[in-house]
Amino acid sequence: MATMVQAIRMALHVGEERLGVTDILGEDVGPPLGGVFTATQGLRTAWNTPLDERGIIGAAMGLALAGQRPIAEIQFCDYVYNTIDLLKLAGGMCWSSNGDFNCPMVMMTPVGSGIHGSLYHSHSFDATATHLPGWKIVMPATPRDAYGLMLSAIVDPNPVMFLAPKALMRVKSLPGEEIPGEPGDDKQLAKMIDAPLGDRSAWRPSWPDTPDLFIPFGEAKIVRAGETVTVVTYGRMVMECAKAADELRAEGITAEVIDLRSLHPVDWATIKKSVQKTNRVLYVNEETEVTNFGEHLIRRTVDELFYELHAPPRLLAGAFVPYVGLAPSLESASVPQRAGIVQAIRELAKHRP
Amino acid sequence: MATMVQAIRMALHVGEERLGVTDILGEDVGPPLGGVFTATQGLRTAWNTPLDERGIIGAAMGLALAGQRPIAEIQFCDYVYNTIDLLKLAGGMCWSSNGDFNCPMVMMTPVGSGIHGSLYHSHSFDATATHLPGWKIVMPATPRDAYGLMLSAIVDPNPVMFLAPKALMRVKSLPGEEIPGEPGDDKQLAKMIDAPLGDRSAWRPSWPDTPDLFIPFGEAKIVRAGETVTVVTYGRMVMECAKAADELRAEGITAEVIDLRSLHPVDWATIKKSVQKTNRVLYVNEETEVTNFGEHLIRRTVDELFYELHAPPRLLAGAFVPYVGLAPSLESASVPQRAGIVQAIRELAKHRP
Amino acid sequence: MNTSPIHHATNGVDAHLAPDLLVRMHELMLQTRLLEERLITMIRQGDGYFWIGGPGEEAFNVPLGLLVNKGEGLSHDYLHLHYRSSGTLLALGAEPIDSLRQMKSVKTDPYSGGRNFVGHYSARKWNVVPISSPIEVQFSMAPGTAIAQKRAGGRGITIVQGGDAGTAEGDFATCLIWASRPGNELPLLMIVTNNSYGISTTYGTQHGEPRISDRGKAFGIKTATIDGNDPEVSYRELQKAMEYVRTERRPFLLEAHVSRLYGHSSSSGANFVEDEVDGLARFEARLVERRILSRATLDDMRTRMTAELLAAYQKVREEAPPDPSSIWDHVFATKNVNDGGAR
Amino acid sequence: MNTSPIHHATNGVDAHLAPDLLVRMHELMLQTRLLEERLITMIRQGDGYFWIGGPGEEAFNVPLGLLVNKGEGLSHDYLHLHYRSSGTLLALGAEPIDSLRQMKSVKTDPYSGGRNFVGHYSARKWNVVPISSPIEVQFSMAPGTAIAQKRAGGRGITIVQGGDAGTAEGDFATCLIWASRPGNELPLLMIVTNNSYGISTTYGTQHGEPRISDRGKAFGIKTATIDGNDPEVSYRELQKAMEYVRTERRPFLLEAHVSRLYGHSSSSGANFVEDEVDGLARFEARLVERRILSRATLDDMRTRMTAELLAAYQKVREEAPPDPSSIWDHVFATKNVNDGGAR
Ligand SMILES: Cc1ncc(C[n+]2csc(CCOP(=O)(O)OP(=O)(O)O)c2C)c(N)n1
Ligand SMILES: Cc1ncc(C[n+]2csc(CCOP(=O)(O)OP(=O)(O)O)c2C)c(N)n1
Ligand SMILES: [Mg+2]
Ligand SMILES: [Mg+2]
Repeated sequence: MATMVQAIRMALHVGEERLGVTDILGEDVGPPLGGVFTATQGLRTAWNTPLDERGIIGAAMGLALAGQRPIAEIQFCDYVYNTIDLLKLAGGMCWSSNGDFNCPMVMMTPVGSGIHGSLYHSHSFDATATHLPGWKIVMPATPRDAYGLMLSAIVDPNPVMFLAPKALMRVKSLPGEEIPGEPGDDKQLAKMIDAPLGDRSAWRPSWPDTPDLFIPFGEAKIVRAGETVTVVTYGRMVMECAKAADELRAEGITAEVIDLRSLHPVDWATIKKSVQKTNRVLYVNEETEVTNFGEHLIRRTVDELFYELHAPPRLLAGAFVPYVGLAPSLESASVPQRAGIVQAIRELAKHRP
Repeated sequence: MATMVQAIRMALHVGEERLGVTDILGEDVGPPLGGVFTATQGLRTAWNTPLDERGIIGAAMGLALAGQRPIAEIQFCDYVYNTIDLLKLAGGMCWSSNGDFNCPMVMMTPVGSGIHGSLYHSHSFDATATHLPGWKIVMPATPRDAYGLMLSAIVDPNPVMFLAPKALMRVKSLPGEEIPGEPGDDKQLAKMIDAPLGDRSAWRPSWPDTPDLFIPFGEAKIVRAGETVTVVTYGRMVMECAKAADELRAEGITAEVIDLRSLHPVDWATIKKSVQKTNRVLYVNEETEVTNFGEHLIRRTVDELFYELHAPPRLLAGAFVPYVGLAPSLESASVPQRAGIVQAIRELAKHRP
Repeated sequence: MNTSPIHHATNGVDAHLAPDLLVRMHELMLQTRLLEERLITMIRQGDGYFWIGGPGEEAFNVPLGLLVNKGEGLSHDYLHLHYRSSGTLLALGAEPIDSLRQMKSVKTDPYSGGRNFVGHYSARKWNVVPISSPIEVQFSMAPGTAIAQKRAGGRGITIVQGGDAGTAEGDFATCLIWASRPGNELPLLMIVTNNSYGISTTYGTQHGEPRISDRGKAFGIKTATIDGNDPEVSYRELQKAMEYVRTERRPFLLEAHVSRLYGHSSSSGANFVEDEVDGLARFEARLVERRILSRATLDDMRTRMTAELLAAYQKVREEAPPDPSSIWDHVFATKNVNDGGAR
Repeated sequence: MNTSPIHHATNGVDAHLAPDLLVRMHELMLQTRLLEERLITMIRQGDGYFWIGGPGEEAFNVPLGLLVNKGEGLSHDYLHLHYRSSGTLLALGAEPIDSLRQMKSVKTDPYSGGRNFVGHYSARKWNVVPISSPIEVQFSMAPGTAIAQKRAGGRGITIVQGGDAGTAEGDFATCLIWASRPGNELPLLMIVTNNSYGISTTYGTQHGEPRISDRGKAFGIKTATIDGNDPEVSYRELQKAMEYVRTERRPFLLEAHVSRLYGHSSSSGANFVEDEVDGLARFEARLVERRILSRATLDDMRTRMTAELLAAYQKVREEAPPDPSSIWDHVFATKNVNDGGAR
């Protein structure tokens, strides 16, 4: 089964072979390294840039305006914050020119905590990102979704942010969630598409024949069906919420866990339907909790579903402190943990209006 | 009566004379111009920088670390978005060094729409700003508050953002809201502290003797007392909400309008008390509405006051489009207007659970 | 480089440009000036909210526009301009009335649909990418179009232009770095129109570099600093620089000294500044002296163009503002329009 | 400048540094190397999550630390460093055990309380401002401390240091611009330790400038490019550059070629790289040849320091992690600590 990082790599390969991708650019994305997470190994159009995030985003915008199909990587989302003005320009290009130009580029970047990343490899970006009009924003939680969302990102005529939960990069597909065409045997896949250690100058990947699989934006996925509480999440927290739901089943609490997969556009219909059934909703994400996208979803919830709620809608998110600290005691105190999610679902389930 | 821009100027003067301000730096803040809004005319420590926002914020951080008291101006908040990484560093300086250093600087910048500013002189910054831990954030709606909040910002040992609603720069104090010590006669004040047109090289301001007036952070102000609906707002929208409340009085609807004045820390106690009385709350601001600070306040509202609400809490904010357009027809369709506020309050007031 | 035939052909200091080219340049310079003056009148009369533009830069921007290989797609030149580029746009063939439309924020404004300030052009048919207000960001984007052109081969180049104060932004350095990557040098003409001011702040108080163009040298980028108030110098030097970039597929950094004849913008009053060189007046005197145009002809031209602009203004005044609901248009594109050009 | 007595005194190519200084430099270089090797061992044994550091830069960073006018406040030097600065810190007097503490993320880590990666120092008592991971931001902050020092007068200077790849960020250009404002030139020593790599990307593939130091020239900034693998060269050139900055109160840009002896970080394996110059080994051979130290003494030193580091490690292994609730500490300061130094 492919890992998420392999899935991204295969999608990028399909992108450059069949969907017109012209440039995969970023720091260390080209040979010899092929990306700090190996996401861009063996790709024909991947090239290394100077260490300059503004240059990377700017060049991608220019490429997009010139009819190319660039994919710009920011090595860690922690380093994207000097480019917000450019991201705003990209998101506003079509609007500001009244449709004269559009800006079809993909910005991909690893996000979130969970790899002992300390202050500058643990940031989430979804709060800042969702506040940028004109961008579509996706965040896969499985290899297959990563594959299919990346293909959709590539062909979209708009700027698309592909936020990859870094803690899930090495997580494998579950049975039934394979990428069509991937070899059944992990070792075989690794042999085909993972660059060898040491000298790679003569190495060439041999790509499995994976077909197009466009996962549309704005279609959430129900990861666990349930009746008691709705849990809406994305990225790394999907697995945590699913496991929390599994734990609670023994107590007779069934949580319906929704993986949004895309934040803009968001699949409000699926959330709404679920909340209308459960009457209780918990939003979970890793971002610091003040002015957080989960708070936007709470607003929509009270706007449209106020009288159907049997408990106040809740957000479980990152502590509002400047960074995630390195010591595990600090990281687990900053970022939602399984036990906290279980507890929050249980409280919602037990809540009596 | 002083205008807001005069009030800021007087506060900066007090800052440099009595409170240790060493540097007021930014584009065009020094002679001859003294700021694009005249906020820094005649100030001893104001100096012009290169056209480089990253340099301005960076230099201010360095000055703060070196024991100075800098006030950095970003000419328009629309141009602050290439410095978010530096703002994050400033906000995290004390935390990351575990208290070894702090970063006492003021970042002041004009925000909001209302001056026909088109795409790049109409931005709000409060959503992005309130998502930055470690910063205190204030936004005055009157000259007196601008004066008192600026003084508090100057003496705070933390980075403080002073967001000045640009549409209010020329609005004057209301009677009873004077800055202590300001001359009663507008013309006299202008003669004393406004630079003359034309050659100013020989001009020196003559400062009125205004005493210290520290308006503490985290203390909201009730601008209109009322019983029917709570309206929580800040900046330019305070006046709009107050006038909306006045309009509605004839219909027997009394809106309690709260001017937050500071967003971090926020005066939750005052909001809570009011909502517990009115059971209905409207949040109003100019920022684009997705992942908006008002949504954070709605989250707190449903967290703590869910069962005291007689109507869903509402947010009225800017349309989620990339920019505010120049044509008045576009601007008024993008930013909350008086009529919309009146309507929203009325709906909340009439809402029957 | 210096021995290439092209350089010889244009290098001779005495070689005057052909009279019809001079006449054409003058006509466009005058049209640009009168357009800007009409816009200033409009703002004074309340027919707009803000003016910014290029009076004082015509002697450089008009030659630039004339020399551009205009069109859509990679084989034509891409232009990343800023808010003083009216001369370039008129030389490309833009209609003056469309600038009045943008000033008046009417629905028919072809550059932004009434959304943006005047002078903020976007013209895909000529590869003019949307001009935006934030200073210097165009220097971070320009390498992108140039990379595409380097790959495509041919003679299409990327031209990026900004002011002197803006070179303090990191984006200017980004452009130098990205334009000169070994083996990936870009066909990119970087232009700084140096008017010695950023709003109220003089160049000399903030910049220790006597010539901005010298910043290219450490990178092995060819450079020149020229008198941009002289259209003949501008034309020849631009031609040389462009030819180098087109054929060598390497970057060039050109600094042109220009005037700022009506101050920074309407915010600073938009009054005529007496002590700056007026490149148009100087050029007209020269044309009269060389008997290429007569004073009478010049007067006629001015009268005719002024009348045309007045008529255009009267037309625009009747045009409708954009619909409020149009704020929702073009938040997202429904198809990719950028690759529609003939490549 | 070249005629100042200080420059003469240190300019002679044959003037060896005093033997006790050489011994002191060597001791600190060796200590730095052994510390980094201990940290690498720790990460291999699971006593930490990430290693990054300065093995290969000792020959430059130790002299730098020794030459700093250390202390708190404006009359001392401010240091804006990056994550390869262990040699500088040990030369300032930092305790090796404290680096082990930061590696182990224990509560007693004096630099960040178990929050940050190893090598991310903060030491107010020596004006070492917090080192952060984002590349090059220190170059935007450094002008701030230098402005304060320019105003204060005296001999205190600001020193900012970063890698070669990082000079592509706009912050590097910001520093050049801000350091050279006419009449406001800053007492700022800009250092680029050029190891020819940014992670996996070689300098030559991304940078058209043969010497990074040349970027200072357009700004009238004095520059030098030196062999940073030679501690004697480093010491002398740093001394010259610093003396210039201290007395002239103007900037200097110094590029030092250094090695990256264990690769980029633990992410790239942290294995010893055979084909880079080892400045420590070369220096030891020279000291033996000049009979300043014997092989036996060197072996003894190494054995002793290794034992000390092992003991320190065993101590740190027993120390407690930070309390979970400590995440709430120092989000806000309650008083200004920065102006507490004697000024
Ligand atoms: C990033 C940014 N900062 C500040 C401004 C405000 N501003 C508009 S024009 C200008 C001066 C620009 O000077 P220069 O680059 O020399 O161009 P000029 O206007 O002189 O042609 C400034 C500071 C802006 N538009 N963008
Ligand atoms: C702004 C930013 N972008 C990317 C990174 C990831 N990163 C860490 S070190 C590094 C390479 C730095 O190279 P250089 O500046 O030459 O310093 P060196 O590590 O070689 O000493 C990169 C890209 C980062 N830390 N910060
Ligand atoms: Mg200028
Ligand atoms: Mg390096």
